[in-house]
Amino acid sequence: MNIKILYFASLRDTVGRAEESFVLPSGVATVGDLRAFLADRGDKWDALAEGRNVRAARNQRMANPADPVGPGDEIAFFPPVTGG
Amino acid sequence: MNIKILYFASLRDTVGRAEESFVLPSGVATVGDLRAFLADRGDKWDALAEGRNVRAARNQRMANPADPVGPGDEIAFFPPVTGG
Amino acid sequence: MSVSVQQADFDVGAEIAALSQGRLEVGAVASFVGLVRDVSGGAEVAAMTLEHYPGMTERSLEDIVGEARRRWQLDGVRVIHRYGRLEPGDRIVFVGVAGAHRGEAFAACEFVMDYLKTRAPFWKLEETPDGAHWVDARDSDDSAAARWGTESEPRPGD
Amino acid sequence: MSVSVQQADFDVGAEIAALSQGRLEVGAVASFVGLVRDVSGGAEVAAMTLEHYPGMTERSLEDIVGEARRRWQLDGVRVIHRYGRLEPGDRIVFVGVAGAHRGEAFAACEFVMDYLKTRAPFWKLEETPDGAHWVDARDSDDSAAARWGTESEPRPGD
Repeated sequence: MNIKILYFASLRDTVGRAEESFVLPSGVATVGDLRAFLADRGDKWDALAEGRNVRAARNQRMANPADPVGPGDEIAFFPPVTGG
Repeated sequence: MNIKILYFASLRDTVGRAEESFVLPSGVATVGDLRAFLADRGDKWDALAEGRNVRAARNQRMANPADPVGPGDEIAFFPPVTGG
Repeated sequence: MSVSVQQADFDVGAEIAALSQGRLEVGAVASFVGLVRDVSGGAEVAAMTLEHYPGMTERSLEDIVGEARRRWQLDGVRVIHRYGRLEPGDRIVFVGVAGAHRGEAFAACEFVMDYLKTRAPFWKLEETPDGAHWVDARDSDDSAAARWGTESEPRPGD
Repeated sequence: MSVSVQQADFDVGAEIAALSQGRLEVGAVASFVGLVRDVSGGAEVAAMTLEHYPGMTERSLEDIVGEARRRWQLDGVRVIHRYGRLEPGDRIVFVGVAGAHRGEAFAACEFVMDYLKTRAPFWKLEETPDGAHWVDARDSDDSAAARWGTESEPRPGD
Protein backbone atom coordinates (compact mmCIF):
# COMPACT_ATOMS: atom_id res chain seq x y z
CA MET A 1 0.00 0.00 0.00
CA ASN A 2 2.81 2.43 -0.87
CA ILE A 3 2.17 5.69 -2.63
CA LYS A 4 4.39 8.61 -3.65
CA ILE A 5 3.53 12.13 -2.52
CA LEU A 6 4.98 15.21 -4.22
CA TYR A 7 4.93 18.85 -3.07
CA PHE A 8 5.57 21.86 -5.31
CA ALA A 9 6.46 25.54 -5.13
CA SER A 10 5.53 27.47 -1.98
CA LEU A 11 3.93 24.37 -0.43
CA ARG A 12 7.17 22.41 -0.85
CA ASP A 13 9.09 25.27 0.75
CA THR A 14 6.64 25.31 3.67
CA VAL A 15 6.57 21.57 4.43
CA GLY A 16 10.29 21.28 3.74
CA ARG A 17 10.20 18.34 1.40
CA ALA A 18 9.70 17.74 -2.32
CA GLU A 19 8.54 14.15 -2.09
CA GLU A 20 7.98 11.28 0.24
CA SER A 21 7.16 7.61 0.06
CA PHE A 22 4.08 6.94 2.13
CA VAL A 23 2.33 3.84 3.44
CA LEU A 24 -1.41 4.37 3.20
CA PRO A 25 -2.99 4.02 6.66
CA SER A 26 -6.37 2.33 6.88
CA GLY A 27 -9.12 4.91 6.61
CA VAL A 28 -7.29 6.97 4.00
CA ALA A 29 -9.22 6.12 0.83
CA THR A 30 -9.44 9.42 -1.05
CA VAL A 31 -7.33 12.43 -1.98
CA GLY A 32 -9.31 14.45 0.56
CA ASP A 33 -8.64 11.85 3.29
CA LEU A 34 -4.93 11.97 2.48
CA ARG A 35 -4.82 15.73 2.63
CA ALA A 36 -6.59 15.73 6.02
CA PHE A 37 -4.23 13.03 7.32
CA LEU A 38 -1.16 15.06 6.28
CA ALA A 39 -2.59 18.27 7.76
CA ASP A 40 -2.99 16.41 11.07
CA ARG A 41 0.78 16.10 11.30
CA GLY A 42 0.44 19.61 12.71
CA ASP A 43 2.84 22.57 12.76
CA LYS A 44 4.03 23.42 9.23
CA TRP A 45 1.66 20.77 7.83
CA ASP A 46 -1.16 23.10 8.68
CA ALA A 47 -0.50 24.49 5.17
CA LEU A 48 -2.59 21.55 3.93
CA ALA A 49 -5.53 22.20 6.29
CA GLU A 50 -9.04 22.64 5.00
CA GLY A 51 -9.62 26.18 3.80
CA ARG A 52 -6.02 26.61 2.62
CA ASN A 53 -5.77 27.21 -1.12
CA VAL A 54 -4.21 23.89 -2.14
CA ARG A 55 -4.73 21.87 -5.33
CA ALA A 56 -4.05 18.19 -5.84
CA ALA A 57 -3.23 15.85 -8.69
CA ARG A 58 -3.55 12.08 -8.82
CA ASN A 59 -1.27 10.32 -11.28
CA GLN A 60 -0.51 13.63 -12.97
CA ARG A 61 -4.08 14.75 -13.51
CA MET A 62 -5.97 17.36 -11.49
CA ALA A 63 -7.89 15.59 -8.73
CA ASN A 64 -10.96 16.20 -6.60
CA PRO A 65 -11.11 15.46 -2.86
CA ALA A 66 -13.44 12.50 -3.53
CA ASP A 67 -11.05 10.81 -5.97
CA PRO A 68 -9.81 7.42 -4.65
CA VAL A 69 -6.18 6.80 -3.70
CA GLY A 70 -4.71 3.36 -4.28
CA PRO A 71 -1.39 1.47 -4.16
CA GLY A 72 1.27 2.83 -6.51
CA ASP A 73 -0.45 6.18 -6.98
CA GLU A 74 1.48 9.42 -7.37
CA ILE A 75 -0.35 12.16 -5.46
CA ALA A 76 0.82 15.76 -5.68
CA PHE A 77 -0.16 18.83 -3.63
CA PHE A 78 0.59 22.38 -4.73
CA PRO A 79 -0.68 25.97 -4.70
CA PRO A 80 -2.86 27.31 -7.54
CA VAL A 81 -0.84 27.39 -10.75
CA THR A 82 0.67 30.61 -12.11
CA GLY A 83 2.14 29.67 -15.49
CA GLY A 84 2.09 31.47 -18.84
CA MET B 1 -15.45 72.54 -60.45
CA ASN B 2 -13.22 69.63 -61.44
CA ILE B 3 -13.12 66.42 -59.44
CA LYS B 4 -11.29 63.13 -59.92
CA ILE B 5 -13.23 59.87 -59.97
CA LEU B 6 -11.57 56.48 -59.42
CA TYR B 7 -12.95 52.98 -60.03
CA PHE B 8 -11.52 49.79 -58.55
CA ALA B 9 -11.59 46.03 -59.01
CA SER B 10 -14.65 44.47 -60.70
CA LEU B 11 -16.32 47.87 -61.03
CA ARG B 12 -13.32 49.24 -62.95
CA ASP B 13 -13.40 46.20 -65.23
CA THR B 14 -17.12 46.74 -65.86
CA VAL B 15 -17.04 50.46 -66.63
CA GLY B 16 -13.79 50.09 -68.55
CA ARG B 17 -11.83 52.86 -66.87
CA ALA B 18 -9.69 53.31 -63.77
CA GLU B 19 -10.12 57.04 -63.40
CA GLU B 20 -11.56 60.12 -65.02
CA SER B 21 -11.44 63.86 -64.59
CA PHE B 22 -14.97 65.14 -64.23
CA VAL B 23 -16.60 68.56 -64.28
CA LEU B 24 -19.33 68.66 -61.62
CA PRO B 25 -22.67 69.46 -63.28
CA SER B 26 -25.07 71.70 -61.37
CA GLY B 27 -27.40 69.63 -59.23
CA VAL B 28 -24.67 67.15 -58.28
CA ALA B 29 -23.91 68.12 -54.68
CA THR B 30 -23.41 64.80 -52.88
CA VAL B 31 -21.73 61.42 -53.35
CA GLY B 32 -25.20 59.92 -53.89
CA ASP B 33 -26.01 62.52 -56.56
CA LEU B 34 -22.74 61.76 -58.34
CA ARG B 35 -23.38 58.03 -58.28
CA ALA B 36 -26.89 58.52 -59.70
CA PHE B 37 -25.53 60.87 -62.40
CA LEU B 38 -22.92 58.29 -63.47
CA ALA B 39 -25.46 55.44 -63.45
CA ASP B 40 -27.60 57.54 -65.81
CA ARG B 41 -24.90 57.22 -68.46
CA GLY B 42 -26.67 53.90 -69.07
CA ASP B 43 -25.37 50.60 -70.51
CA LYS B 44 -22.35 49.35 -68.52
CA TRP B 45 -22.76 52.28 -66.10
CA ASP B 46 -25.80 50.51 -64.78
CA ALA B 47 -23.25 48.83 -62.45
CA LEU B 48 -23.53 51.99 -60.32
CA ALA B 49 -27.34 51.98 -60.19
CA GLU B 50 -29.20 52.07 -56.90
CA GLY B 51 -29.46 48.61 -55.39
CA ARG B 52 -26.07 47.50 -56.77
CA ASN B 53 -23.55 46.66 -54.06
CA VAL B 54 -21.19 49.60 -54.51
CA ARG B 55 -19.17 51.48 -51.86
CA ALA B 56 -17.74 54.96 -52.17
CA ALA B 57 -14.89 56.98 -50.68
CA ARG B 58 -14.41 60.74 -50.61
CA ASN B 59 -10.83 61.94 -50.34
CA GLN B 60 -9.72 58.45 -49.32
CA ARG B 61 -12.22 57.90 -46.52
CA MET B 62 -15.36 55.77 -46.68
CA ALA B 63 -18.28 58.01 -47.65
CA ASN B 64 -22.07 58.03 -47.26
CA PRO B 65 -24.48 59.03 -50.04
CA ALA B 66 -25.28 62.27 -48.22
CA ASP B 67 -21.64 63.42 -48.03
CA PRO B 68 -21.01 66.60 -50.04
CA VAL B 69 -18.82 66.67 -53.16
CA GLY B 70 -16.80 69.79 -53.93
CA PRO B 71 -14.07 71.07 -56.25
CA GLY B 72 -10.81 69.17 -56.11
CA ASP B 73 -12.33 66.13 -54.41
CA GLU B 74 -11.19 62.59 -55.15
CA ILE B 75 -14.22 60.31 -55.23
CA ALA B 76 -13.81 56.54 -55.58
CA PHE B 77 -16.37 53.83 -56.32
CA PHE B 78 -15.69 50.15 -55.73
CA PRO B 79 -17.25 46.83 -54.70
CA PRO B 80 -17.25 45.71 -51.04
CA VAL B 81 -13.69 45.09 -49.92
CA THR B 82 -12.20 41.59 -49.63
CA GLY B 83 -8.77 42.07 -48.07
CA GLY B 84 -6.92 40.15 -45.42
CA MET C 1 5.95 52.98 -38.35
CA SER C 2 2.96 50.87 -37.42
CA VAL C 3 1.40 50.31 -40.89
CA SER C 4 2.99 49.00 -44.10
CA VAL C 5 1.35 48.23 -47.45
CA GLN C 6 3.85 46.45 -49.66
CA GLN C 7 4.43 43.84 -52.34
CA ALA C 8 7.31 42.20 -50.48
CA ASP C 9 6.96 39.38 -47.99
CA PHE C 10 7.72 40.06 -44.32
CA ASP C 11 9.55 38.37 -41.44
CA VAL C 12 6.95 37.32 -38.86
CA GLY C 13 9.46 36.45 -36.13
CA ALA C 14 11.25 39.80 -36.51
CA GLU C 15 7.97 41.74 -36.45
CA ILE C 16 6.77 39.99 -33.29
CA ALA C 17 10.15 40.47 -31.60
CA ALA C 18 10.16 44.19 -32.52
CA LEU C 19 6.84 44.68 -30.71
CA SER C 20 8.43 43.91 -27.33
CA GLN C 21 12.06 44.87 -28.06
CA GLY C 22 13.38 47.05 -25.25
CA ARG C 23 9.90 47.36 -23.72
CA LEU C 24 10.03 45.38 -20.50
CA GLU C 25 6.47 46.36 -19.60
CA VAL C 26 5.17 44.12 -22.42
CA GLY C 27 3.88 40.78 -21.15
CA ALA C 28 1.78 39.69 -24.11
CA VAL C 29 2.06 39.75 -27.89
CA ALA C 30 -0.93 38.44 -29.84
CA SER C 31 -0.52 38.13 -33.57
CA PHE C 32 -2.21 36.94 -36.71
CA VAL C 33 -0.92 35.80 -40.09
CA GLY C 34 -3.31 35.44 -43.03
CA LEU C 35 -2.29 33.16 -45.89
CA VAL C 36 -3.50 32.43 -49.42
CA ARG C 37 -5.50 29.19 -49.40
CA ASP C 38 -5.59 26.78 -52.33
CA VAL C 39 -9.38 26.63 -52.20
CA SER C 40 -12.01 29.37 -52.11
CA GLY C 41 -15.73 28.70 -52.13
CA GLY C 42 -15.02 25.14 -53.27
CA ALA C 43 -12.92 26.16 -56.31
CA GLU C 44 -9.22 25.46 -56.67
CA VAL C 45 -7.08 28.60 -56.56
CA ALA C 46 -3.83 28.74 -58.53
CA ALA C 47 -2.98 32.31 -57.52
CA MET C 48 -4.57 35.62 -56.64
CA THR C 49 -3.86 39.25 -57.27
CA LEU C 50 -4.58 41.70 -54.48
CA GLU C 51 -5.52 45.14 -55.73
CA HIS C 52 -5.66 48.11 -53.39
CA TYR C 53 -6.34 51.84 -53.36
CA PRO C 54 -2.97 53.48 -52.73
CA GLY C 55 -3.24 56.28 -50.22
CA MET C 56 -6.61 55.27 -48.89
CA THR C 57 -5.25 51.87 -47.88
CA GLU C 58 -2.59 53.31 -45.59
CA ARG C 59 -5.02 55.86 -44.20
CA SER C 60 -7.71 53.27 -43.41
CA LEU C 61 -5.19 50.93 -41.73
CA GLU C 62 -3.90 53.83 -39.63
CA ASP C 63 -7.49 54.67 -38.67
CA ILE C 64 -8.06 51.06 -37.60
CA VAL C 65 -4.89 51.04 -35.51
CA GLY C 66 -5.84 54.37 -33.93
CA GLU C 67 -9.28 53.05 -33.03
CA ALA C 68 -7.72 49.96 -31.40
CA ARG C 69 -5.35 52.14 -29.36
CA ARG C 70 -8.28 54.23 -28.13
CA ARG C 71 -10.21 51.14 -27.07
CA TRP C 72 -7.46 49.24 -25.28
CA GLN C 73 -4.32 50.04 -23.33
CA LEU C 74 -1.65 48.80 -25.78
CA ASP C 75 2.13 49.08 -26.01
CA GLY C 76 2.43 48.52 -29.74
CA VAL C 77 0.47 47.64 -32.89
CA ARG C 78 1.90 46.56 -36.24
CA VAL C 79 -0.04 45.93 -39.46
CA ILE C 80 1.48 44.73 -42.74
CA HIS C 81 -0.68 44.03 -45.78
CA ARG C 82 0.68 42.84 -49.11
CA TYR C 83 -0.70 43.53 -52.56
CA GLY C 84 0.08 42.14 -56.01
CA ARG C 85 0.20 38.54 -57.19
CA LEU C 86 0.33 35.86 -54.49
CA GLU C 87 0.21 32.07 -54.57
CA PRO C 88 -1.28 29.53 -52.15
CA GLY C 89 0.80 29.39 -48.97
CA ASP C 90 2.01 32.99 -49.38
CA ARG C 91 1.50 35.36 -46.47
CA ILE C 92 -1.03 38.15 -47.11
CA VAL C 93 -1.39 40.03 -43.86
CA PHE C 94 0.21 40.37 -40.44
CA VAL C 95 -1.31 41.99 -37.37
CA GLY C 96 0.64 42.06 -34.10
CA VAL C 97 -0.42 43.68 -30.84
CA ALA C 98 1.69 44.11 -27.69
CA GLY C 99 0.28 44.87 -24.25
CA ALA C 100 0.78 44.24 -20.59
CA HIS C 101 -1.83 41.45 -20.45
CA ARG C 102 -3.14 38.88 -22.89
CA GLY C 103 -6.84 39.80 -22.82
CA GLU C 104 -6.25 43.24 -24.31
CA ALA C 105 -3.70 41.97 -26.83
CA PHE C 106 -6.02 39.24 -28.13
CA ALA C 107 -9.07 41.52 -28.29
CA ALA C 108 -7.24 44.30 -30.13
CA CYS C 109 -5.61 41.89 -32.59
CA GLU C 110 -8.95 40.31 -33.52
CA PHE C 111 -10.60 43.76 -33.68
CA VAL C 112 -7.99 45.03 -36.14
CA MET C 113 -8.40 41.94 -38.34
CA ASP C 114 -12.21 42.18 -38.35
CA TYR C 115 -12.12 45.85 -39.31
CA LEU C 116 -9.39 45.39 -41.86
CA LYS C 117 -11.56 42.77 -43.59
CA THR C 118 -14.49 45.19 -43.95
CA ARG C 119 -12.90 48.66 -44.15
CA ALA C 120 -9.50 48.46 -45.84
CA PRO C 121 -9.72 48.88 -49.63
CA PHE C 122 -8.32 45.58 -50.88
CA TRP C 123 -9.89 43.35 -53.51
CA LYS C 124 -8.95 39.80 -54.43
CA LEU C 125 -8.85 38.56 -58.02
CA GLU C 126 -8.54 34.77 -57.96
CA GLU C 127 -7.13 32.60 -60.72
CA THR C 128 -8.98 29.28 -60.89
CA PRO C 129 -9.29 26.54 -63.54
CA ASP C 130 -12.43 28.42 -64.73
CA GLY C 131 -10.49 31.67 -65.20
CA ALA C 132 -9.95 34.77 -63.10
CA HIS C 133 -12.75 36.20 -61.01
CA TRP C 134 -13.18 38.81 -58.30
CA VAL C 135 -13.95 37.47 -54.84
CA ASP C 136 -17.27 38.56 -53.34
CA ALA C 137 -17.29 40.02 -49.84
CA ARG C 138 -18.36 37.54 -47.17
CA ASP C 139 -21.32 38.43 -44.97
CA SER C 140 -19.51 36.79 -42.04
CA ASP C 141 -16.84 39.49 -42.26
CA ASP C 142 -19.42 42.25 -41.91
CA SER C 143 -20.97 40.52 -38.91
CA ALA C 144 -17.55 39.93 -37.34
CA ALA C 145 -16.88 43.68 -37.55
CA ALA C 146 -20.39 44.57 -36.39
CA ARG C 147 -19.99 42.72 -33.08
CA TRP C 148 -17.47 45.39 -32.02
CA GLY C 149 -20.41 47.72 -31.68
CA THR C 150 -19.54 50.50 -34.08
CA GLU C 151 -21.20 51.35 -37.36
CA SER C 152 -20.55 49.03 -40.26
CA GLU C 153 -19.03 50.35 -43.46
CA PRO C 154 -21.37 52.94 -44.97
CA ARG C 155 -23.05 51.91 -48.21
CA PRO C 156 -23.98 54.73 -50.55
CA GLY C 157 -27.28 54.14 -52.27
CA ASP C 158 -28.04 50.88 -50.48
CA MET D 1 4.96 17.08 -31.71
CA SER D 2 2.49 19.73 -30.61
CA VAL D 3 3.67 20.31 -27.02
CA SER D 4 7.14 21.14 -25.69
CA VAL D 5 8.22 21.95 -22.14
CA GLN D 6 11.80 23.14 -22.19
CA GLN D 7 14.40 25.45 -20.67
CA ALA D 8 15.62 26.71 -24.06
CA ASP D 9 14.22 29.71 -25.88
CA PHE D 10 12.29 29.13 -29.12
CA ASP D 11 12.08 30.67 -32.61
CA VAL D 12 8.66 32.30 -32.93
CA GLY D 13 8.90 32.89 -36.69
CA ALA D 14 9.92 29.28 -37.37
CA GLU D 15 7.11 27.93 -35.17
CA ILE D 16 4.46 30.05 -36.90
CA ALA D 17 5.81 29.10 -40.34
CA ALA D 18 5.79 25.40 -39.42
CA LEU D 19 2.07 25.58 -38.62
CA SER D 20 1.20 26.27 -42.26
CA GLN D 21 4.21 24.70 -43.99
CA GLY D 22 3.00 22.49 -46.86
CA ARG D 23 -0.63 22.88 -45.73
CA LEU D 24 -2.27 25.01 -48.37
CA GLU D 25 -5.68 24.69 -46.71
CA VAL D 26 -4.45 26.92 -43.86
CA GLY D 27 -5.66 30.50 -44.21
CA ALA D 28 -5.14 31.76 -40.66
CA VAL D 29 -2.49 31.40 -37.95
CA ALA D 30 -3.23 33.08 -34.63
CA SER D 31 -0.46 33.08 -32.07
CA PHE D 32 0.53 34.35 -28.68
CA VAL D 33 3.86 35.03 -27.01
CA GLY D 34 4.04 35.60 -23.26
CA LEU D 35 7.04 37.50 -21.88
CA VAL D 36 8.54 38.20 -18.47
CA ARG D 37 7.59 41.72 -17.39
CA ASP D 38 9.82 43.94 -15.25
CA VAL D 39 6.95 44.70 -12.90
CA SER D 40 4.47 42.48 -11.10
CA GLY D 41 1.83 43.76 -8.71
CA GLY D 42 3.71 47.07 -8.52
CA ALA D 43 7.05 45.52 -7.51
CA GLU D 44 10.15 45.56 -9.68
CA VAL D 45 11.15 42.12 -10.96
CA ALA D 46 14.81 41.30 -11.56
CA ALA D 47 14.18 37.71 -12.66
CA MET D 48 11.89 34.78 -12.08
CA THR D 49 12.21 31.04 -11.84
CA LEU D 50 9.46 28.93 -13.35
CA GLU D 51 8.98 25.62 -11.60
CA HIS D 52 6.85 22.88 -13.10
CA TYR D 53 5.71 19.31 -12.47
CA PRO D 54 7.54 17.17 -15.03
CA GLY D 55 5.24 14.64 -16.61
CA MET D 56 2.04 16.28 -15.50
CA THR D 57 2.97 19.46 -17.34
CA GLU D 58 3.22 17.75 -20.71
CA ARG D 59 0.09 15.74 -20.04
CA SER D 60 -1.98 18.78 -19.06
CA LEU D 61 -0.81 20.76 -22.09
CA GLU D 62 -1.69 17.83 -24.34
CA ASP D 63 -5.14 17.65 -22.70
CA ILE D 64 -5.64 21.37 -23.35
CA VAL D 65 -4.63 21.00 -27.00
CA GLY D 66 -6.92 17.97 -27.39
CA GLU D 67 -9.84 19.90 -25.93
CA ALA D 68 -9.22 22.79 -28.36
CA ARG D 69 -9.14 20.37 -31.30
CA ARG D 70 -12.47 18.90 -30.21
CA ARG D 71 -14.07 22.33 -29.96
CA TRP D 72 -12.84 23.85 -33.21
CA GLN D 73 -11.89 22.64 -36.68
CA LEU D 74 -8.13 23.25 -36.62
CA ASP D 75 -5.22 22.32 -38.86
CA GLY D 76 -2.49 22.60 -36.25
CA VAL D 77 -1.77 23.59 -32.67
CA ARG D 78 1.64 24.22 -31.10
CA VAL D 79 2.40 24.97 -27.44
CA ILE D 80 5.85 25.68 -26.01
CA HIS D 81 6.34 26.55 -22.35
CA ARG D 82 9.70 27.27 -20.78
CA TYR D 83 10.80 26.61 -17.22
CA GLY D 84 13.85 27.62 -15.17
CA ARG D 85 15.29 31.07 -14.58
CA LEU D 86 14.10 33.87 -16.88
CA GLU D 87 14.69 37.61 -16.97
CA PRO D 88 12.44 40.51 -17.99
CA GLY D 89 11.96 40.50 -21.76
CA ASP D 90 12.51 36.73 -22.02
CA ARG D 91 9.86 34.65 -23.76
CA ILE D 92 7.92 32.29 -21.46
CA VAL D 93 5.23 30.70 -23.57
CA PHE D 94 4.16 30.32 -27.20
CA VAL D 95 0.77 29.18 -28.45
CA GLY D 96 0.09 28.99 -32.19
CA VAL D 97 -3.09 27.77 -33.88
CA ALA D 98 -3.63 27.19 -37.61
CA GLY D 99 -7.03 26.89 -39.27
CA ALA D 100 -8.92 27.68 -42.42
CA HIS D 101 -10.47 30.85 -40.99
CA ARG D 102 -9.44 33.45 -38.46
CA GLY D 103 -12.40 33.18 -36.08
CA GLU D 104 -11.56 29.59 -35.10
CA ALA D 105 -7.83 30.27 -34.91
CA PHE D 106 -8.25 33.26 -32.58
CA ALA D 107 -10.80 31.52 -30.35
CA ALA D 108 -8.72 28.36 -29.99
CA CYS D 109 -5.51 30.30 -29.30
CA GLU D 110 -7.12 32.35 -26.54
CA PHE D 111 -8.83 29.24 -25.14
CA VAL D 112 -5.51 27.39 -24.87
CA MET D 113 -3.86 30.35 -23.12
CA ASP D 114 -6.75 30.77 -20.65
CA TYR D 115 -6.67 27.08 -19.75
CA LEU D 116 -2.91 26.91 -19.60
CA LYS D 117 -2.98 29.74 -17.04
CA THR D 118 -5.32 27.81 -14.74
CA ARG D 119 -4.59 24.14 -15.41
CA ALA D 120 -0.94 23.67 -16.34
CA PRO D 121 1.28 23.02 -13.29
CA PHE D 122 3.68 25.97 -13.44
CA TRP D 123 4.62 28.26 -10.57
CA LYS D 124 6.49 31.54 -10.69
CA LEU D 125 9.09 32.51 -8.10
CA GLU D 126 9.91 36.18 -8.59
CA GLU D 127 13.12 37.91 -7.51
CA THR D 128 12.41 41.47 -6.39
CA PRO D 129 14.34 44.05 -4.35
CA ASP D 130 12.45 42.65 -1.30
CA GLY D 131 13.65 39.11 -1.99
CA ALA D 132 12.19 36.10 -3.76
CA HIS D 133 8.51 35.28 -3.43
CA TRP D 134 6.00 32.95 -5.05
CA VAL D 135 3.42 34.62 -7.27
CA ASP D 136 -0.20 34.20 -6.21
CA ALA D 137 -2.74 32.99 -8.77
CA ARG D 138 -4.85 35.79 -10.23
CA ASP D 139 -8.61 35.53 -9.92
CA SER D 140 -8.89 37.04 -13.40
CA ASP D 141 -7.22 33.93 -14.84
CA ASP D 142 -9.82 31.66 -13.27
CA SER D 143 -12.62 33.81 -14.63
CA ALA D 144 -11.00 33.93 -18.09
CA ALA D 145 -10.98 30.13 -18.13
CA ALA D 146 -14.49 29.91 -16.68
CA ARG D 147 -16.02 31.87 -19.56
CA TRP D 148 -15.30 28.92 -21.83
CA GLY D 149 -18.08 27.14 -20.04
CA THR D 150 -16.38 24.08 -18.62
CA GLU D 151 -15.63 23.28 -15.03
CA SER D 152 -12.89 25.27 -13.40
CA GLU D 153 -9.89 23.52 -11.89
CA PRO D 154 -11.08 21.24 -9.07
CA ARG D 155 -10.05 22.30 -5.58
CA PRO D 156 -9.73 19.54 -3.05
CA GLY D 157 -10.99 20.53 0.35
CA ASP D 158 -12.16 24.00 -0.69
